Amino acid sequence: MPFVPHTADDEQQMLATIGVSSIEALFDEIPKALRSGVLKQTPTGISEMDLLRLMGERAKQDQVRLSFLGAGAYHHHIPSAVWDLVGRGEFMTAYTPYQAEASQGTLQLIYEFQTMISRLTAMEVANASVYEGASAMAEAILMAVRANRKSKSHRILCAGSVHPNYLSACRNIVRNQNLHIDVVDTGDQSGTLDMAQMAVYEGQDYAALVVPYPNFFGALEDVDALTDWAAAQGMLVIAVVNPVALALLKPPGEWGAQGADIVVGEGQPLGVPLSSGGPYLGFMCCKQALVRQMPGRIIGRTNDLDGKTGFTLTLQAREQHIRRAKATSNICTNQGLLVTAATIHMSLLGDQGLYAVACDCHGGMMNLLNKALGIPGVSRRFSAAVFHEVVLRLPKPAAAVLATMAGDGILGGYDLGLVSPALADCMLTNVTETKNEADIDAFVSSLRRACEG
Amino acid sequence: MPFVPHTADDEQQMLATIGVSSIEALFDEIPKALRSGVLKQTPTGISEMDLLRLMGERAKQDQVRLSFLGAGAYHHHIPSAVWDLVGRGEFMTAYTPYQAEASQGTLQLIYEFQTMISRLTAMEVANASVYEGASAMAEAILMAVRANRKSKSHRILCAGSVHPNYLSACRNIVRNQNLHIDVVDTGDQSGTLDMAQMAVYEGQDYAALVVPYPNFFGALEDVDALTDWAAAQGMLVIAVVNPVALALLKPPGEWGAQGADIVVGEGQPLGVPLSSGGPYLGFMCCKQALVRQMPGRIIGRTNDLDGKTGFTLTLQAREQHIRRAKATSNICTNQGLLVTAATIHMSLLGDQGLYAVACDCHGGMMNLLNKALGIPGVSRRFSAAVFHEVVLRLPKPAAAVLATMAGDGILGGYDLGLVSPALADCMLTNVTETKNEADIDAFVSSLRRACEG
Amino acid sequence: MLIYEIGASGRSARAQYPVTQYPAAGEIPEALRRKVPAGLPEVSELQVVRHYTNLSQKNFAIDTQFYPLGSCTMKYNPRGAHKVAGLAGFLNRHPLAPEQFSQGFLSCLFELQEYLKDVTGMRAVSLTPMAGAQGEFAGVAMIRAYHEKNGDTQRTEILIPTAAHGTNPATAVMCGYQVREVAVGKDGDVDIEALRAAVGPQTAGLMMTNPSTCGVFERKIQEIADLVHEAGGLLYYDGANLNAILGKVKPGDMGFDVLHMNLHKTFATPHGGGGPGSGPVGVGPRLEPFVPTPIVGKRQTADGDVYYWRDKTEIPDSIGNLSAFMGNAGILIRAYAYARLLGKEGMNRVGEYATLNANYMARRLEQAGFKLAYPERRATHEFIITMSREAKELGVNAMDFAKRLLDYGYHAPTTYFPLLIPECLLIEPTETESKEELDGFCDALISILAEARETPELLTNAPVTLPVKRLDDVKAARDLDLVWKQSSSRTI
Amino acid sequence: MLIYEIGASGRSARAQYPVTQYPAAGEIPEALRRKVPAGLPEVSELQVVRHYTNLSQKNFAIDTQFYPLGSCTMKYNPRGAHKVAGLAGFLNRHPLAPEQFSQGFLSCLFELQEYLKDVTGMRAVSLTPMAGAQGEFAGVAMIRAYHEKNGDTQRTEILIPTAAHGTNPATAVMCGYQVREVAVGKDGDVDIEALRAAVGPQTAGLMMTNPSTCGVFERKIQEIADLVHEAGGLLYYDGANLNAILGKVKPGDMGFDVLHMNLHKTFATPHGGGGPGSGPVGVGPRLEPFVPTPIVGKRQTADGDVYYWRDKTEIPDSIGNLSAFMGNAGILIRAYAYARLLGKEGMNRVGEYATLNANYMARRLEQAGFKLAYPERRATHEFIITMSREAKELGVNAMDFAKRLLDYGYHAPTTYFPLLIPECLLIEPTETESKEELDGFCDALISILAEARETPELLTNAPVTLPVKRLDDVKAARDLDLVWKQSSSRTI
Ligand SMILES: Cc1ncc(COP(=O)(O)O)c(C=O)c1O
Ligand SMILES: Cc1ncc(COP(=O)(O)O)c(C=O)c1O
Repeated sequence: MPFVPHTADDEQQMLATIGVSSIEALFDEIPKALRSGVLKQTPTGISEMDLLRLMGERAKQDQVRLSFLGAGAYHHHIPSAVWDLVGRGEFMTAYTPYQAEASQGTLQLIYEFQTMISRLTAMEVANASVYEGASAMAEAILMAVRANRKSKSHRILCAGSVHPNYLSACRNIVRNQNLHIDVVDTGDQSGTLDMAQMAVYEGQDYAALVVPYPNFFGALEDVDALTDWAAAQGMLVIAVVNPVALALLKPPGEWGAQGADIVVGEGQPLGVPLSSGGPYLGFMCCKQALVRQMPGRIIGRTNDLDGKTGFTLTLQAREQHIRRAKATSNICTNQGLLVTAATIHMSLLGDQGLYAVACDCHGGMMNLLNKALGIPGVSRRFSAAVFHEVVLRLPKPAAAVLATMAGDGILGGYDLGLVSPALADCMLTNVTETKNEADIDAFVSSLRRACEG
Repeated sequence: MPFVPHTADDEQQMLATIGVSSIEALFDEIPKALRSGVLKQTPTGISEMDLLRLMGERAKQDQVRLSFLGAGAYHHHIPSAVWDLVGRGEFMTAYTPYQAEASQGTLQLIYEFQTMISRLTAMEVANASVYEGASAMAEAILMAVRANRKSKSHRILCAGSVHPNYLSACRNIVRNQNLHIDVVDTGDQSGTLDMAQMAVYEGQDYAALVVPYPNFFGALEDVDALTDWAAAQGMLVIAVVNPVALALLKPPGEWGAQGADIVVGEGQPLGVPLSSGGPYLGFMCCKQALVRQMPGRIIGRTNDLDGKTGFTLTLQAREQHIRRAKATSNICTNQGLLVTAATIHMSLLGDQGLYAVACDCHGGMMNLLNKALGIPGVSRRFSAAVFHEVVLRLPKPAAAVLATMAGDGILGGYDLGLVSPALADCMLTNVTETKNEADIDAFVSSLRRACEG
Repeated sequence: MLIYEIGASGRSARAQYPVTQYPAAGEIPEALRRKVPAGLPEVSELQVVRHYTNLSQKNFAIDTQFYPLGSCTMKYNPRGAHKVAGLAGFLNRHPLAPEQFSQGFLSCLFELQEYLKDVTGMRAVSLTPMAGAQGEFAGVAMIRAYHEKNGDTQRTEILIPTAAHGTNPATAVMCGYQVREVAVGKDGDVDIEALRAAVGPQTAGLMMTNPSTCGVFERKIQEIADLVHEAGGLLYYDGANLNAILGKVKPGDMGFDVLHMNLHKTFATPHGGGGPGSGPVGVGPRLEPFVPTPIVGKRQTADGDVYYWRDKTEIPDSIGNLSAFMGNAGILIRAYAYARLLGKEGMNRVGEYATLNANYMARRLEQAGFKLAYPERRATHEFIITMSREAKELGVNAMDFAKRLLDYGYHAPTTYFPLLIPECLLIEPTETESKEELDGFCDALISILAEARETPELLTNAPVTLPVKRLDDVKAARDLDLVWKQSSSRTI
Repeated sequence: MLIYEIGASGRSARAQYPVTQYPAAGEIPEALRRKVPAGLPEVSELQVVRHYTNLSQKNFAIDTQFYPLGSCTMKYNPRGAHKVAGLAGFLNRHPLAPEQFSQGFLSCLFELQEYLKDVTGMRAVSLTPMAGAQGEFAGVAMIRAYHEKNGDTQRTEILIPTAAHGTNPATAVMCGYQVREVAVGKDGDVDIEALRAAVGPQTAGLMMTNPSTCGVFERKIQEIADLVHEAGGLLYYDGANLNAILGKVKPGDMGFDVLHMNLHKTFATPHGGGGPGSGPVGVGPRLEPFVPTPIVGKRQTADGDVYYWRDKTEIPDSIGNLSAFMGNAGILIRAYAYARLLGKEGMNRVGEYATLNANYMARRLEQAGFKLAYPERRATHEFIITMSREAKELGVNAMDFAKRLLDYGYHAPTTYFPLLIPECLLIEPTETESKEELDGFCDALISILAEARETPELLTNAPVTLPVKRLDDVKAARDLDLVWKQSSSRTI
């Protein structure tokens, strides 16, 4: 019996102690009419050996030679030590650290994570993660509405250059609480927000402005101006950032005069494999003054009875298990193990490492861009500076180009036609430090053939 | 500096403490003439990311679709838990458990291993491993010569059906101590020793008889008769066994009237991947009376100062670090981590599991054999019963057949022409529980084409 | 010591990052560049490995200890399932990879959807929610979408029994509902009269779980379902506790319209020190049009079955996506692997042996003088004991018992939940623990009860064998210390 | 508790073995079948995982503690090297796989041979020996084969300095030689006069290591080499301690004819609780014809380089194979990976920082009142302190210091080796430890020295913080208990 350790003897003794004659008898409170028979769609069990074989074959089907797909999920080198450590039973099979004394490993690690991610974003405090980037943005919006005491508005202003999946997820999540998200169009030339355009929104009552960085098109918004503008309007600023980019880019805490108020993002680039989209981790930082409005677990450092340093869950009165209907969010299980990975990953890379990675991403992207621009009909769609992702305009529909490249085993990027018909001849292409010169050349020659053919 | 944690500050402070101005100065006792310049054949260092990529490409070159190669190394299912646990830093990066109090994990585990392997072989005691199967046999021979106090002979009698690599390794190892190994021919019909033939060796002075089980041809010797015969001749019996087979086969401790005296073998089938031939583990068991002649580490159970149970290295006076020139062997580093794997593997399989595996190996081999015998020109070379490996006689040279099968991505077996020209039309083919009906059919159809083509 | 405290300025794990091949500047405008390094730890690779290996040893975990944590289902997480999720083809698959490079992954998900339908008796399953609470959100959002679609806008309330998990009311509020609590009777069942009084035209739905967090099976479930349905409300099933009934009863058969499952509980994916989870939702016919996207469909083609993503274009009334991609794929792979390892026979056994274990412990503890919260009831996969007598008479409370258990090498049960039972311990052994382990735990509790009578300070001072003693939670909340403050001084 | 003691008859980890598809009997004759089950543990998968996870935590290891174990080179074992050795293509490669399925593996080995030649200054390298001791065996066997080939059969002795590792004399005997010990002088160098007296026509060779296990560099190495060579003997270099001189001196340049290296030390492959190791041998021109097989060769072909095994057919005078296959392949892959990660610059740094660390600690300890065995000498990668004064005056010996260090969370240095220094601790920090770690260790030793003066029972009772206190070795050897005796009663 896989994973059931009971011997026939055990079972008999246990039934005797309970005073019933069969396990079946233990279900006698369930109305007979409800009892179900055996499962019908579920196959018979297999051994681990057969499972490994089966899954090995399936996994092999999905292998790709070379991928330049980014669009919110990025392939980075992950030091081998990261998952060797994350996979230790003591991290992987522990529960939420409610029993603090028996969970100091996880608790200290999260405290370290909170420190690292706060520093990376230049914010004062951080939580212990939410699900992933898009829902983190939704939580930030809900939080901003609670937190902005000046404006009691239920409206949010959001850059149209945010990831479209983030925008729809946020709408789906906040809609039920009667929150509305208005979108500022992206400049068709620049690929970023136009400060001039923002004037339209002046004097309107918004709880917050959402600024992606880099934005969905890989481009860098004018974050200082936007932050100062929003502050002048009494809006909070929510930054949605790529944490790897922050090694190279000005962190949200330093935007404009006062910095962003809430910073969220997808932590996947920090040591988490692509893995079809999850599990990833959403991170969330804010100014100290807003901490009680932040959802999710938070770890604090404190002392034990002997005065020794220790770590524990704190500010639990924000959470659903204490505050129930009045909680800041319903989130309970979060992304603890991915936080473990991100923390170890950041430790291994350190300042120098993450900076080198960010430089290589950016440099590699520029290299690819320059080479791609040599192909007749290929141009750069937007003018704004980008980090490690760029929109290429193609001489054909992107869908056709990508299909041809896929024939070479290369995923060339993301078909922007899926986002907007106006961008049907554009693809969003990403380069990280994992791509060397040969890879970039392979991309370029495959793209050339696809554009010509 | 990969793996060197020194900052410039650290280095300066340390040099100041030592009272030298540079690291170079620390080498001032080395004669100048001997100092070497930079390395010439060694390339510049690379990052882990580049290493993973490089090695990923190399490893991919060596992937095979389906292999029926055995001949001393066998592909079995290894539960995922085995190497997840073995890879824990506390096992993998510990040193030899000389400091017993700080090594109870490893020490208890080896005690458990000694228990398991003794039970599997039905012997009284076991050591903590030697390098691998062939050198284990050499150690057994040296041990037998020391241990056989009746015969002071330096001669050993060995079944010719032993693995040829084992025989040559043993000769290479024992030759320098003036030991000689005489070989009894394998019966050309049976593929095993012929009791009638043994009469030739009666009355000759041999320290021990070596009996492989199953033998190199996969076949089962008449171990009871051989053991009794050897005992009558005053020879010790050294069994060289496959531990997985012992779940199904009579264990050496029960051979004949008195059982084998020394049992060795290759532990690889117990949870160790093929890995190009190593690291594996040689195991070694013997009768209690011979324990002081056994080489290698041995763990004993004892008490601590408080009377609590604990484990420690014992009988160290046999070993080189104490006895130096008078030690039972020069072995020092052994195969500790593989012992860890084998112990966990045996725990997970248990009696029922190892028995099921052995049955499936044997049954799968019989299945393959029956199907292969349907191919014109293919026959069974030897008549003796086999365990999970069989010698097929082919209508062509085995080398040619195997080359054709390799074209299908199938390693069909081992070319016995490499061992003896008389067997050039024979191959040794192995089946384990990892091969299902479809695999066996793929083998048979590839073999059929190869034989016909 | 924090990882920061073992670092030194300029130290790094040099093998882990590229020798930058490109000039740093690139095209990033000066004004947008970072000026001061972030201040990540500066440590060697060995220091990292050693630090986190040692930290990990300060945790209790399923792999090291028995963990009878009620409402959490801490059972064995098969290493084989972990291994298959780590296969390169799965690990490196991009969430937006085209169909042709996704058939392996999608086929697993499609089959998992089928199994979950089978197990729950529901019509459709969406795997996308990332934990139980997000599953709840999806479920209640579907209830809302259903009523809105029907123009039924006066339904503003969700009914929730008092025993419910905190995520239930929190979710209802996130979906824009008011929460009305419904009392639970002395026998652990919902108070039908109270429900009758609460239900009405304003009722959007009822969220409940069965077995409830009281560790008993709600016997009047059909009556409850009829009551709510007759009033035009829908029934939400909190399936975090599916372990109790796997193979025994299907929520769909009990009349539930929608449920979520915690795969990180019932389907044995590891809890990871707080996550990740996976909270698929299953729906009956009423809510099928509203399932969150994406879900996996199967298309027959000339070349055989092709699996593909179904999104809003196919399911126009869907409540839509709740995350950037498709959810916690890696956890779903683990759950799929677990389902294959167990198969239908194995799943039937889960409920059986989880229930056997719980009833055995309940009886042993009762015989030893512990007070069961519902002594007249069968335990399900978990049960409650209450320490209110000990709290009153001996001055030791449930938390003291819990902390003292840590000293005995057992993780504590869930304490003070459900809220309606004073001084309670909610104990859930799961089916993967052996009788020896259960007996060891019962023996420990029995011995602690003796200590409580003779030397109560052993309890009130506990734990004493762990890396820290009891922590000052008040100080933690008052003198908030959430990040390490020492600053870095280098420049880029 | 032993794994056996948590088992129960009939229990098993059912997911781990096949449902037998075949009838058990097959063609195995009745007389050759096993009658009674072996008596392996009967446990669940969770029990196994929990048992061995907990057991592992009872170990000290590089990943958890500083391990300044002299003559053992316990340095960081890069996880990346471990990972590449675990790639499926390497892990599943059969040792007898044909060349066409072996180019990836063989190319790594070929390059590793080249690097090791470069590092040692030798002419050829064979990777096959499976640990240092087997490397020694191969080396001395080659010396013997060389003399035999020359008909030089009167050479019956191997000279070995008294400081040598125990494997050296044991190896000489396994190769049929008598051992003659050579004294080591007060300064740690070999006593040249003693050597002169010992060397002669009966001398087959001299085995030594430089730096020696006294932690000093043998300054008169050229003189020694000349002396032995002039007498017709060969020089064997025990390269277990290569860490001290990587990138600084090559044994080939010092005049050695043959050496072995411990890749599990210098090349950072993990020690695994006692093994596996890998002990490649390098040879100069005299011994090249005798190298143990197989070694990897490279053949130029029209399609590029092809790597292949060179065996006795190509190297007829080889001492032959020493194992069934080719040695500890997986360890060689790790060593290759390590070499690639470090590269030539990194290798140069190994000797430098290993030496810096040792000299720093030696000086700190000396300043704190510890007695160095060779205070006038530079330390190499390791150094010796002697506690003979403390043993005499305070009644605490080197072992007491060692055990007390365990309580401080540091692994003990090597004790009582080399044998010629009384009450010694041989301390080897390696280059991968940080100054903080070294300082912590020195502080601990200094504080223990204070304890030794004030409360010596803290030392003599140590350790007190580990799973067991000092163990009764005498009882272990007297009441031999090597296997668990309780028997199984089931039948197959
Ligand atoms: C009964 C019940 N409902 C809901 C949840 C919430 O699930 P999650 O933590 O995955 O969000 C839990 C988890 O603790 C639970 O026990
Ligand atoms: C100096 C010296 N020589 C030889 C050896 C033997 O090496 P191995 O243990 O790998 O057989 C050692 C290992 O401890 C050593 O330190």
